[in-house]
Amino acid sequence: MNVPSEHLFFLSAGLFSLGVLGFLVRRNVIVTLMCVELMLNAANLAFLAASRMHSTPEALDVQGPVFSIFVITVAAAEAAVGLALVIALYRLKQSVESDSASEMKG
Amino acid sequence: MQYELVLLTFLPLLGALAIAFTPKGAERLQRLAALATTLVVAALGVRLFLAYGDSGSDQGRFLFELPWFSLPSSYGADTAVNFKLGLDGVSLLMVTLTAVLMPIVILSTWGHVHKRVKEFMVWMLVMQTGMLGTFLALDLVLFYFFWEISLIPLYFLIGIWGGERRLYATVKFFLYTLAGSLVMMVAIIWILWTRGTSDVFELINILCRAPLTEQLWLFAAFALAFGIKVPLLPFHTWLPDAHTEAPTSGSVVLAGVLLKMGTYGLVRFCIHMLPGAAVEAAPVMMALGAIGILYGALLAWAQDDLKRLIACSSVSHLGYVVLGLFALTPAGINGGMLQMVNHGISTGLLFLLVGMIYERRHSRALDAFGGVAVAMPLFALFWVITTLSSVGLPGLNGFVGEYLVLVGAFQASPLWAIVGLSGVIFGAVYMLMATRRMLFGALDKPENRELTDLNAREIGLMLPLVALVVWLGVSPNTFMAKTQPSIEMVNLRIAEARRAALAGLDAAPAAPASQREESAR
Amino acid sequence: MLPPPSHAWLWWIPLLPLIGSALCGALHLATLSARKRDPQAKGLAGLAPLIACAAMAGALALAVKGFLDLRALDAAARVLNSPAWEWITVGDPRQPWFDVDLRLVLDPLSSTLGLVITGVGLLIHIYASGYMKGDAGYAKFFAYLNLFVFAMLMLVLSSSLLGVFVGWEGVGLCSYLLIGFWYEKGWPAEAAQKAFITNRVGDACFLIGSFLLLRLFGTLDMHEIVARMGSDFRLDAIDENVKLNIALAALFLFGGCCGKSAQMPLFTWLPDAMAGPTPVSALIHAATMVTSGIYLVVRLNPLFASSPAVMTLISGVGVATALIGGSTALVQRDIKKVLAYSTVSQLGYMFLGLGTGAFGAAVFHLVTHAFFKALLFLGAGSVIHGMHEEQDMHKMGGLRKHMPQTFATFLAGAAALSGLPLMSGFFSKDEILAHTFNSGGVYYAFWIVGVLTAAMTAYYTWRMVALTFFGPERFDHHHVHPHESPAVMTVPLMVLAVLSVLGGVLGLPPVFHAAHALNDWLAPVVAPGVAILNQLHPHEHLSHATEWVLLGLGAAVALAFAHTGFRTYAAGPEPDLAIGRGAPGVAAFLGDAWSIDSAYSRVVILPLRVFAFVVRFIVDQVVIDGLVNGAGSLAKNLALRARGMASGQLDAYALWMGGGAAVISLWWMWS
Amino acid sequence: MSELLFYAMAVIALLGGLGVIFSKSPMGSVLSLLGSFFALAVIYLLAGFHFMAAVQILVYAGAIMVLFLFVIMLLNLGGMGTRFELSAAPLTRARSQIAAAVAAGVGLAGLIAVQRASLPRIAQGGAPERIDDINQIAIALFGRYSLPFQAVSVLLLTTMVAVLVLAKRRTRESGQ
Repeated sequence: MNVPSEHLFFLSAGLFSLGVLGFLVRRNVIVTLMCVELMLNAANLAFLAASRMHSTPEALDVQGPVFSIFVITVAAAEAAVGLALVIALYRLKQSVESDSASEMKG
Repeated sequence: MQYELVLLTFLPLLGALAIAFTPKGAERLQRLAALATTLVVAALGVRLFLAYGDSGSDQGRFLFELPWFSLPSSYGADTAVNFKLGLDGVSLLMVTLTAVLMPIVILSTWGHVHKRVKEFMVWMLVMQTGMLGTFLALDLVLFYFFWEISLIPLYFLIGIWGGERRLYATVKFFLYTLAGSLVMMVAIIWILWTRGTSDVFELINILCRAPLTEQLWLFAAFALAFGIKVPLLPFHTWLPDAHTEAPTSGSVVLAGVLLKMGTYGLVRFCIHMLPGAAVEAAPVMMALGAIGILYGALLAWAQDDLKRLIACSSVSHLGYVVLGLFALTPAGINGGMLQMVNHGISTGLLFLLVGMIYERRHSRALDAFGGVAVAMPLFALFWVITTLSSVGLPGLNGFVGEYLVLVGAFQASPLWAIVGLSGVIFGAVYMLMATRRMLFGALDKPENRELTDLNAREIGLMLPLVALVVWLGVSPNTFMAKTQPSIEMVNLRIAEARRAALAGLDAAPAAPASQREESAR
Repeated sequence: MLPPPSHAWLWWIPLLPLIGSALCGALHLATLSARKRDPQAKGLAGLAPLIACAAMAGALALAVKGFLDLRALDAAARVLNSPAWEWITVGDPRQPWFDVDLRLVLDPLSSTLGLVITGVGLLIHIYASGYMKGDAGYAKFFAYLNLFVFAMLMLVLSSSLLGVFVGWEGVGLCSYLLIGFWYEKGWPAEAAQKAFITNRVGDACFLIGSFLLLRLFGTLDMHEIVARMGSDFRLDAIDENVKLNIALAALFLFGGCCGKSAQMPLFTWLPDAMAGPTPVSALIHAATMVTSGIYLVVRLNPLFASSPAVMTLISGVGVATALIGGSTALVQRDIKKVLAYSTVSQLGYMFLGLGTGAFGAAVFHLVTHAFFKALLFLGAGSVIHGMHEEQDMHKMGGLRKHMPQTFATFLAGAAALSGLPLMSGFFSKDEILAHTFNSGGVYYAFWIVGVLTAAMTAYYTWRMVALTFFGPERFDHHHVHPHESPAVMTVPLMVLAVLSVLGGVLGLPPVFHAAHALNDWLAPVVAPGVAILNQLHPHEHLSHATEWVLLGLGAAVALAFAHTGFRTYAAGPEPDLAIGRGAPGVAAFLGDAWSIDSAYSRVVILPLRVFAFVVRFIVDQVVIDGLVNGAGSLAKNLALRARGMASGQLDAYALWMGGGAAVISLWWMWS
Repeated sequence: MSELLFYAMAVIALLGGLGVIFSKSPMGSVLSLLGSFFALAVIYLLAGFHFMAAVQILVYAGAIMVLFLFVIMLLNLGGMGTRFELSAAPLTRARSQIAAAVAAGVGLAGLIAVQRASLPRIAQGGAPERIDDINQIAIALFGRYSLPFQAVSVLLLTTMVAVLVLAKRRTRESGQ
């Protein structure tokens, strides 16, 4: 498919801003985590789009996928810890509202 | 002996360490150890004072130099900072006063320091090292190092053993002085960065050729730090609080020596090192000094707390010193230098006396007294002698300093001399007012009736100071002769700077090689 | 400058009283604990008067020796110098920037005053040993008296202006200590403080004067200054600026003299100084300290002579002070207050004489005044001593029977003071009035006021005599038993009485064709000033006829007013009460020295005190301290507001992070 | 034809994103996110990243989303009918408007960046069909990027430990 790379990047930017929007607006911690996943995916897309852009049939650019693998791993780790926190939070506060836990005031 | 200066400076520190290891309860041992250390330091100080200047002893013993570390500089090679201690005319009087005053201060703590004696003595001795170091350091970085060292102990002395509002007073004092010294640090860094040397005497030869604007900026920075310490007029509000809340011995050291670090700095760094700027800024500084005299006197007159009154009188007396120094005439500078010592002694005595009456009467309000002279004739005698010395009665030490300052100031600018002269009148007003309300009048209040007179210890610790008061008043030449050669150097610098200013030259002509101050004469 | 032969013994004149003072002081401190237990215990302190009188006698002997040595020298070279002592040297000793060498110089003027100080001083010391007998601070008193004489001698003998200033402030200090001697009574301490501070104002002017002289002549040595202004000094040769500086220096030095010699602006401290013991009033506030102003003007006569404006000012101030002093003395009830205001008035006369250029006449009046005023004060002291501390003349009367010797000597003093013919006062006062008359111009007005004041002087003197020694005995008899004072007090009175009566012989007017001993004696000292005065306006001598007329007028005025004064009050103080009822306003106005003192406290002291409190509370606490603490609290408030950001809301943090990221990325885009 | 597929999948991905934000219940969000992931997988395939598409499906959709499902189920708040914890209208509150502005700002930044980055035109011959060659990826992963590889493995290890510590029910002090 010879879709120009800009479109891929536009898509990535769009997904990323959606992720940011969701992250800022939603008060449910799980959804926030999901938005983070979304943002990370947008980053992955950008990596691969760049890799696609720089690859030529003889010199395949492999850095894109490698980095996106790392991103995926980090995302997994992040999701795991995030959810563990959510569980601990739920057990403590019986709610997953981010507002409920505001004792750490300055 | 090469290491005399190092011994003088760090002996108190050793004493402090020794006391730190004594068991907590052994108060008597701690007091005696502190007294012993300070007495040894005093003896060393006096020996140095006597040996200084007379051609007999070899003059090498007044300079000690050791490479320390180096800092980056834009000046080719790195700036070599060396551990340089030196005694010269400018710092001689103050070093001796610090050394001699400390045993008296320690002796006075018998009366009023009863809790946590160990820490008190440790802090006192650390402070003495800081003070001696500040006067002896002939290297900018080392000077700054000791300048800060001497600040911290007093913070604790006032903070722990002070009066009711001690925390407010000590924090205010510490932050105020620190703010000033930070500005000075910037100036020091600039000098190190651009001039590549931190040795004071080399800088004296280099900086006098610096362009006037640069000199003025450096002067402003140094003058701010020292102005706060002196205290110069607008920056004085920390002094009455610090003095009122400090314990007696703290007050004596604060008034006796710490304030003089400011004026010493003014002479060494603002006048001797930056003569161009000094000549330029002299009218402003003289104005601040003269108005400070009047302002301090009026302030003192309106006080009703005895100790606060004496603190305000310090503002007035140090106004004299600044007025004298920035008259930039030989008489003025000599007068200023002498007045630094005189103020140290007379105000030190005043604080000791206030401490003694506070130990007995536990009150500093002037109205609480009346007719004390009837109950305590000896106290009255010492008080009147000290009042006369601080008011500047001819024949006692205050007068010689004051007269020289006023003569010097009159040569420079008659207006500020006459404003300063009003200090002579108001000085008498508030001191005599305090004396009358405290000593004279009927012994009507019952508490005053059974006030016990001074005991042998108290008289003993004041006698050397009273002897100094009379000796300085009757024959000041013995002291002025010793500081003479160094002050002559300062006069030459100023004369040069004046010629440069008149000739409209930006930088003063290259310092004539003949009198490069290689040695610390 | 001629190489002065040095006489080391001159130093002993001031040092003897100093040593005496130190010894008495030591005695007082030694017996301090003894007296703590039993106030009346005499012990060693009893020795004090002996030591003090011995020191005074020694000083007197040396002064007489000096006087005789001077007489031996021929008139022009009558100077004895002592070896100099470097006190302060700034700069290397070879060519100092500024140096002060204290040197004592005995010349006719200083030897005359030296004799007066030590002579009258010795008599007063003897008198005081009796007067202060029962006092607790017996030795302390003599220590202060001797210290005072030391300071006075330093003032009179030293050649450098700074040496004079040491004496100047020293006498100020001793008058402070002695006025406030009975400090437990409270008000003497206030009087002492007032005296010291008023003197200090004068001393500040003195200092400014000395700075001006230092700038003009480069030296503080009076003899050098006088020498430089002496021989070849052409007044019109010097330029305007120097003349202005000389006038300013003279003015400020005169300001110093006003402070010390209680002249018009700064005289309010003298009447209050009566709070001190009477011998103090006699020695300090009559004979010696108050004359230091005159000494200074006579010593620097060329300086003052070369500025006519200042001379006229001196006369004006002198005559004004004389008038105020005289008029106030008329209505005083306290015997010492009468004498105090009389002193102020007589000092005014001396300055009047100085203003006219009659330096010799002023010194002559100074000497005679020292005799009779000391006599009157000591007489009054003996009366008070006899009347057990009663000083109000309305409660005395008819004491001549109880105190014959005091009465007789008091009469002699009163006669001299009121200027009855042939008395010492008559000659000295009239000489001044003659010179004033002779100077013409505005001095005529001064002459008229002078004569008026002479009349008042005669009136209040004899009013005092009448109220004290004549008329009904107005004290209640069982408490007060007036008795004659012991010999140790009456003998000095007699000596002074003789001096007061015969004092006139020192300066007989030219009409009597006898040499005016004092003028000739002081001629070399005063020559430079007179020479300059002649340059200004050569004045001719009075013709014999006018002299006789003036002498007659003076005698007539004195006799007439003395008689009326005595006659009205011989029967008792009723006329005082009548005036009090009739014109209460005038009586009050006069009684309080034209209410100058209360004016001072209202116009000068009160505003300054208010200003001081304004400085303390407004300027210092609110403005400067406010700024300092303000900076502190500003930092604190900022920190508090910043803390609000950490609200614990997760999404708030997220928002800030997001916002930051957005801003940075956008900024990165655009940069 | 494949371009058309690409744009369709792009739209689906964006809709999925929107679904995550505005769905009433977390379950809705999870499902829309899954949809978005599948769309992205297809895009990867079209772009020539076969391996990455597989990984995307396996790891992301398969593992992480399943984890989310577990948690939602575990805390039984995923039901369609659960309380509508999302406030009435997410975009009414002032804060949300700022958030929207921020998101828009970030997005805009991205677009402008791409716009100005003057990307090399892929006009000539288009991208190669297959880009992520497994061998090359492996060589890179264990050669040049061995350090990050190890680092990531450590990260995973710590994550497991953290999760165990956090999520384990504290029997002893669970009472307070």
